[in-house]
Amino acid sequence: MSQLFQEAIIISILASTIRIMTPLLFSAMGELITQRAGIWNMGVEGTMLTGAFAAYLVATLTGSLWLAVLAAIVAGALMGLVIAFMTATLRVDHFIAGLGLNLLAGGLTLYWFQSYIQGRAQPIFSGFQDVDIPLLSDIPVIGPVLFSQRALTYVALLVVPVVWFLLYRSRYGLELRCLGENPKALDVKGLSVSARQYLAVMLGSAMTGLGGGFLMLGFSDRFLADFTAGRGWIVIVALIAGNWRPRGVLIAVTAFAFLESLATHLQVVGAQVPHQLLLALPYLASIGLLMGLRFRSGQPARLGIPYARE
Amino acid sequence: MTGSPERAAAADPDKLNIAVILSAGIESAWDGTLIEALERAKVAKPHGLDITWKYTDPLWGDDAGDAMRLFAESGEYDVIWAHSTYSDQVKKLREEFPDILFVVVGSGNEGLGGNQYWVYKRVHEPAYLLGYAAGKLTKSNRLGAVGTFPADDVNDEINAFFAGAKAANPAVERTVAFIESWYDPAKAGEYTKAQIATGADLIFQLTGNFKPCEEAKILCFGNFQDQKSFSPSTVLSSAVAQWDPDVSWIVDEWWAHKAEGKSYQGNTDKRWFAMKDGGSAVVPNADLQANVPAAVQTDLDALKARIMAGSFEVPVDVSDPKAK
Amino acid sequence: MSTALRVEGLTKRFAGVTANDDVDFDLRRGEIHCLFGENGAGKSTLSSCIFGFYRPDKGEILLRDQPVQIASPMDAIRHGIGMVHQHFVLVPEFTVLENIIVGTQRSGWRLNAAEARQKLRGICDGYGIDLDLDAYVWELPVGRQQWVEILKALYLDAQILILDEPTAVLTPGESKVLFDIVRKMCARGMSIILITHKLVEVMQSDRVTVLRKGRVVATLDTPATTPDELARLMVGRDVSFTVTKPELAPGETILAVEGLSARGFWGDAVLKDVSFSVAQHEILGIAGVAGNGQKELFEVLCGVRRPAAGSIRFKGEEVAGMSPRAMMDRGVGHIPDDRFREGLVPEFSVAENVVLGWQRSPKYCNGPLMDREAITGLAREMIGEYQITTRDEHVSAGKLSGGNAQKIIIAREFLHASGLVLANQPTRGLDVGVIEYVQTQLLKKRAEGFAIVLASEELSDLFSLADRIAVMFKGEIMGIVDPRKVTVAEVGVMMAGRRGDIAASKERVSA
Amino acid sequence: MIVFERRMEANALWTLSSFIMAIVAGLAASAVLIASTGANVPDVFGALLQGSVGSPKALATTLVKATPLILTGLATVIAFRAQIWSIGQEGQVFAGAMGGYLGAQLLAGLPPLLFFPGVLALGMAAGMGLGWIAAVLRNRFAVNEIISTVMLNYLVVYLLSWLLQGGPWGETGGTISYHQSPMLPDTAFLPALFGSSRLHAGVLLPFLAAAICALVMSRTPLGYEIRGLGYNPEALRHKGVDIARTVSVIMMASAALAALAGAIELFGVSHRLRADNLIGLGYAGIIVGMIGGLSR
Ligand SMILES: Nc1ncnc2c1ncn2[C@@H]1O[C@H](COP(=O)(O)OP(=O)(O)OP(=O)(O)O)[C@@H](O)[C@H]1O
Ligand SMILES: Nc1ncnc2c1ncn2[C@@H]1O[C@H](COP(=O)(O)OP(=O)(O)OP(=O)(O)O)[C@@H](O)[C@H]1O
Ligand SMILES: [Mg+2]
Ligand SMILES: [Mg+2]
Repeated sequence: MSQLFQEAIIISILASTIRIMTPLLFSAMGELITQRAGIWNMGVEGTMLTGAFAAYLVATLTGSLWLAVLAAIVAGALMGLVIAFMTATLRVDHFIAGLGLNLLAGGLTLYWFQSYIQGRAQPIFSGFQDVDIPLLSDIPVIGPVLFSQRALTYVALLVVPVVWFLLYRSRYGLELRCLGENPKALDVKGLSVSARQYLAVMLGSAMTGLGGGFLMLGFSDRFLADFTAGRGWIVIVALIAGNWRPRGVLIAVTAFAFLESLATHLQVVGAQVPHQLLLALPYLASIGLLMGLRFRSGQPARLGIPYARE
Repeated sequence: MTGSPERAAAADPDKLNIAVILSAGIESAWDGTLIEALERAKVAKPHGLDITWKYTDPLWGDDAGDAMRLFAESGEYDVIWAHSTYSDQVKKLREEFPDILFVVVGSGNEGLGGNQYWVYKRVHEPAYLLGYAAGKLTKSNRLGAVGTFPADDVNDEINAFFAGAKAANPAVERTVAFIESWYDPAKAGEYTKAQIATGADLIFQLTGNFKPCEEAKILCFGNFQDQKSFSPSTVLSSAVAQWDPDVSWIVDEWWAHKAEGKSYQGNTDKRWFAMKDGGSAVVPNADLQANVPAAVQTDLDALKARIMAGSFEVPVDVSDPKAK
Repeated sequence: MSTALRVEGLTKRFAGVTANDDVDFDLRRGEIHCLFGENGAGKSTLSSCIFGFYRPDKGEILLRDQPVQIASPMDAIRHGIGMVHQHFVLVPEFTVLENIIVGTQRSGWRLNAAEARQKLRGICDGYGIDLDLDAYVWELPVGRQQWVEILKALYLDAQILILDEPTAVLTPGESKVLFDIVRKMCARGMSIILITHKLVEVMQSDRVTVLRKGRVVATLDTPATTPDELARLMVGRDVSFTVTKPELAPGETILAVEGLSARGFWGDAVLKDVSFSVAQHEILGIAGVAGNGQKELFEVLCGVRRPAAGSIRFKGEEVAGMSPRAMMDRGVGHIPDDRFREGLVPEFSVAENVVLGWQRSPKYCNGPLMDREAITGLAREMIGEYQITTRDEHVSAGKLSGGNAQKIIIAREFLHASGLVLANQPTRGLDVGVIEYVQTQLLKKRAEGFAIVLASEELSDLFSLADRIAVMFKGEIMGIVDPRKVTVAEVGVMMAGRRGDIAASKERVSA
Repeated sequence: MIVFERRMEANALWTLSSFIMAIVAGLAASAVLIASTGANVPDVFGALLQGSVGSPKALATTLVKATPLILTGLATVIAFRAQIWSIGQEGQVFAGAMGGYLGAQLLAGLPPLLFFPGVLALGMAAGMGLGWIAAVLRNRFAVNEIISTVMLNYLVVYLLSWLLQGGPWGETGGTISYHQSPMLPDTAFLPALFGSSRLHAGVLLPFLAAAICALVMSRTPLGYEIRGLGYNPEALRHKGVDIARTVSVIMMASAALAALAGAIELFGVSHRLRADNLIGLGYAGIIVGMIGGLSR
């Protein structure tokens, strides 16, 4: 156990935290945009999975990782289009739309995957490598943790301020937040609510899909059924725990990733407890943390409520 | 309704049709290696048989039982090879279809006997050899192993790997992790990286993610199938499962029943084929041979020869592997 | 004067209801034109059609005698029509400025508030509107939120402004300011359509159009008509504006409140050392500008909010801190001010709402099941007794007009209460016919021996109904006065924070 | 496609038609799926129909498979009607099977008429325990129920994994695999119906449960409060309903239904405790429940 406090291990714990959190961060920021626009999209898992599959497909077919990134983004946006059509146009209950999408995505990706490999050996690809940022990566501790990561990791960290700026400092962000708080306020100014919801959900889902794609391209070399393994749910949890604020969501995702990284290292250094307990640790600790927190809810007032002129 | 006795009385059969119930999917090592063995059997034509098969998507529990029933009722299949823990489902079917030979595979099954045969796979002997090599090659004296879920036929490998390492180098320390998920390469990667961070410089990778080893530029070992192609620069060697003796055993049993009229006598206890019988093998990566000093290779060859000759028996230890 | 807008033969139907039936209407440039009519007469619908929020089924809209297509609010805004909706369309989480500029910026992707701020400064200064543009809307009292709505319309350069019941949530003082501003607008050439149920306000307009059941009954020059005539046109019968209150000697004390305080969400004191008492046959009026602790007082009295200190004695028993259930069981009836949020479940049927809170009472249950026959029977009885206009008892309460919804609450509370009724703004937003009815009912209960606490922003209501009036300011009681001995102006002064005659209350508490 | 507008009044025809539309939508989606890989759509659907209701045996299979989904669907309806967004059905199914398994050990040897009600009740109790935790987290600590139930789902899955491996319930001896408990004794198999090999008595319970739920929701004061809570909790609070208590009751009742699904799977189908036949029943139930129940 005392091993845990050696420098190499501390660096490893922190670096692992960053690796675990960054794909989640893309997806969480995407879902933040979606939900701030009033659409309670429960289909994060399915969107991430589809993004991951699209990335795998394109990476193995073309060998180009950046094309694969694009594929994940496009796949995510298409999933967003489905969600937007169901929620903004058909006004299906948001939960049904999202959960249905999860089922659909689980089935579709597996089906396509099997049709793609057709019994032959599964093609694999060689994913993103770490990019050392000159000078910065040489700083002790911080260097290897923060400045020796995948290229997309840096992008993910930049996405937080960008989303913050988009939401709070841009013209479009004000309208987007208005969708979540009171879409009628836009409607009475003669602006189309559903067009803006389509845009927001597609943009958000594109980022969510990118999260899945990054998970694939950054940390794997192949697709497997149920590849995202429940991360979509963690994203939704982080959004609620982060109180629908970019910074809050960042903190929630970081805290979760840190706990997960800690649990990983505890198992590896040989803590004498059942490994299931260590695996459960991030979830237990998250509940414990949330029990102690209280704040004015930042949930958008009209989140999850299909909009229609009365 | 099917498998009527008249069929058996006819001339020697020339066709064997097998229904395969998969548990993880063709792309997994566990299922993929079986299909490869069947391909080889098809070419070898034991008893002059024309061997054909059809496999399912991954199925579990009741769904697998339903599929088996459909296969059995169709009357087109002579052998139903259920490639994992399916004896609960076979139990409900085997008396109704006494002519069909049912196969269940691996841990968690019940030895029912009769027309259920229980194929078991142990790859601990190759794992021991890999461990022995690792013990010799390690500089940090620390080795890692990352698995999905612990199980009887997983633990035996991990324990044998470390037993081999210990035999080669008593100073070796071990670190073990289970990720409790079948499908999570990213998570597997984090565990591997964590092991590397604690000083492990050779990894026995049972979860198939070699990326961390590539990044850390260390060597690792593949499991269950030749995994060199996944990472030519890091997979030094793989412990490989070979189902060929199992397939020919089952084909022989079926032949004995079908052509010679013997009754099925399925095993009630695990039966596995040792390395010397072709049940498993070590497949080294020739491109990385330079990493293995000649002296070590000589030792390994000698050890392997003793195992193959039966003069050295690798102990089967299925206890929970823990870091030490 | 030229015509700013004309509506010809406008008909608008909702599933089964003709909300506007062949309506003709014209608005002159620079006038204040009132729409007057019962709840559900079609005033809001007509406004929404003009604003392009609803598409009329038939009819034509002409601007400056040119026919125009108004297919969406966008078109309306382009033609210089602005509307302040009956229910505010604001984002509480936004600042005033954000609420006004959202969706109006046409270029650039960065939010550019400086220009907007300058333009709004100009508007505010011009009309004498005093509003902090950076305050969050949720921080503002309802009265001030109204200004935000008006600024939204002015910011978009409205020439025709529709105000749908803007004064329902304003105090008399605020209403007066609003009228001053509206007159200034007219003077600058704007035209105003004003919807209100308050006759005093109608009388300040230039012309008035009376609607009944979707049809135009009459359009009159306001100076040439009288409130009585308008009321008669609207309801179709004579309405008496002054209810007669018989003199009754107070009986024994029902409710005695002593030193009561309560805290708000942020720990601030919302009630400070409140003391009063009410006896049988007595109506205690609570006067005060909205947001001065009336709501909190009622919440504490009915058990929804915990008091921080003080005593509440109901029929001699200490009940401070008891649950709403306990208060209801003891016979306290409560008519909350937000009827659709606190008083009713809008999706429930009229019948279900009549037993809301009493669903477990053996009277309405048959073993473990609710007794449907008993409940529908009761509901039919109530519909008859309280003249609730509804197709039947299965209609959901949310589909009823505000007045009829209010009647359900009154029926339910009067039925189950024994001894005390707490009524907070029971006539807000109702048409004069319904107001008359509610007042009559309160007086009937008073005669039966109930004690009643009645809060209203309409001082005239309190003066005609209450036996004593307690004036609240910032959570405190400024004084308790006898309406026969003070003037409306004196009470108005107390509402602004000057202490008055507390002697009357002291007397009662000790009694 | 299905458009769910809020319905003020119950409408049997609408409910029925929404069911049909849901099925049609599901089939349409599958058709796209199948067509996307070039298979023959009509053939596949013919086989599907044949396989689901084409014979008594197939019908029995369909019933057995529908059983847990109906129960988790009901669990969803109850909670979601009250606007409680519990997605803990998945973990509660596991808890039900675990509670039932514990019960089978505690109550071994009792006559069937006591044994089966006893073990099913224990399974439901285990689920209720989970529901209660989520309710306390919501009422006392203001933890959003989506968070708590997602987290509890993970915890329960890991707990089962430990119980079966390292913990006390793992199978020991020659067939050791860690992913399952030993087989239950024959006496703990739910009795078969009509001499069928797989149609077990448990398939009757969802229908009973659905009838009880329908009665509770439409006719009892509790059902009235559940619906009211979904529409307007503030009015209920003003009118004397203890919201926290009602939330607890709803979450526990919902959890009990989901847990019953797990217990029935254990005693009726798998006859031993293992995770893979339970996975997904909860999430699928949410969709079943939403499609079936929210089209008021
Ligand atoms: N969205 C709608 N759907 C169906 N019917 C409606 C709708 N809006 C209004 N109605 C119907 O139209 C009629 C007129 O309603 P409207 O809102 O115009 O009344 P109003 O005069 O503004 O009443 P109030 O004084 O209560 O505001 C009502 O009787 C109502 O039945
Ligand atoms: N969705 C709807 N369906 C049917 N009628 C409606 C609907 N929405 C509103 N109405 C009707 O429109 C009328 C006015 O609605 P509105 O919301 O303007 O009234 P309110 O403000 O609640 O009532 P009041 O002004 O009397 O306090 C009511 O008579 C109501 O019955
Ligand atoms: Mg109106
Ligand atoms: Mg109104």
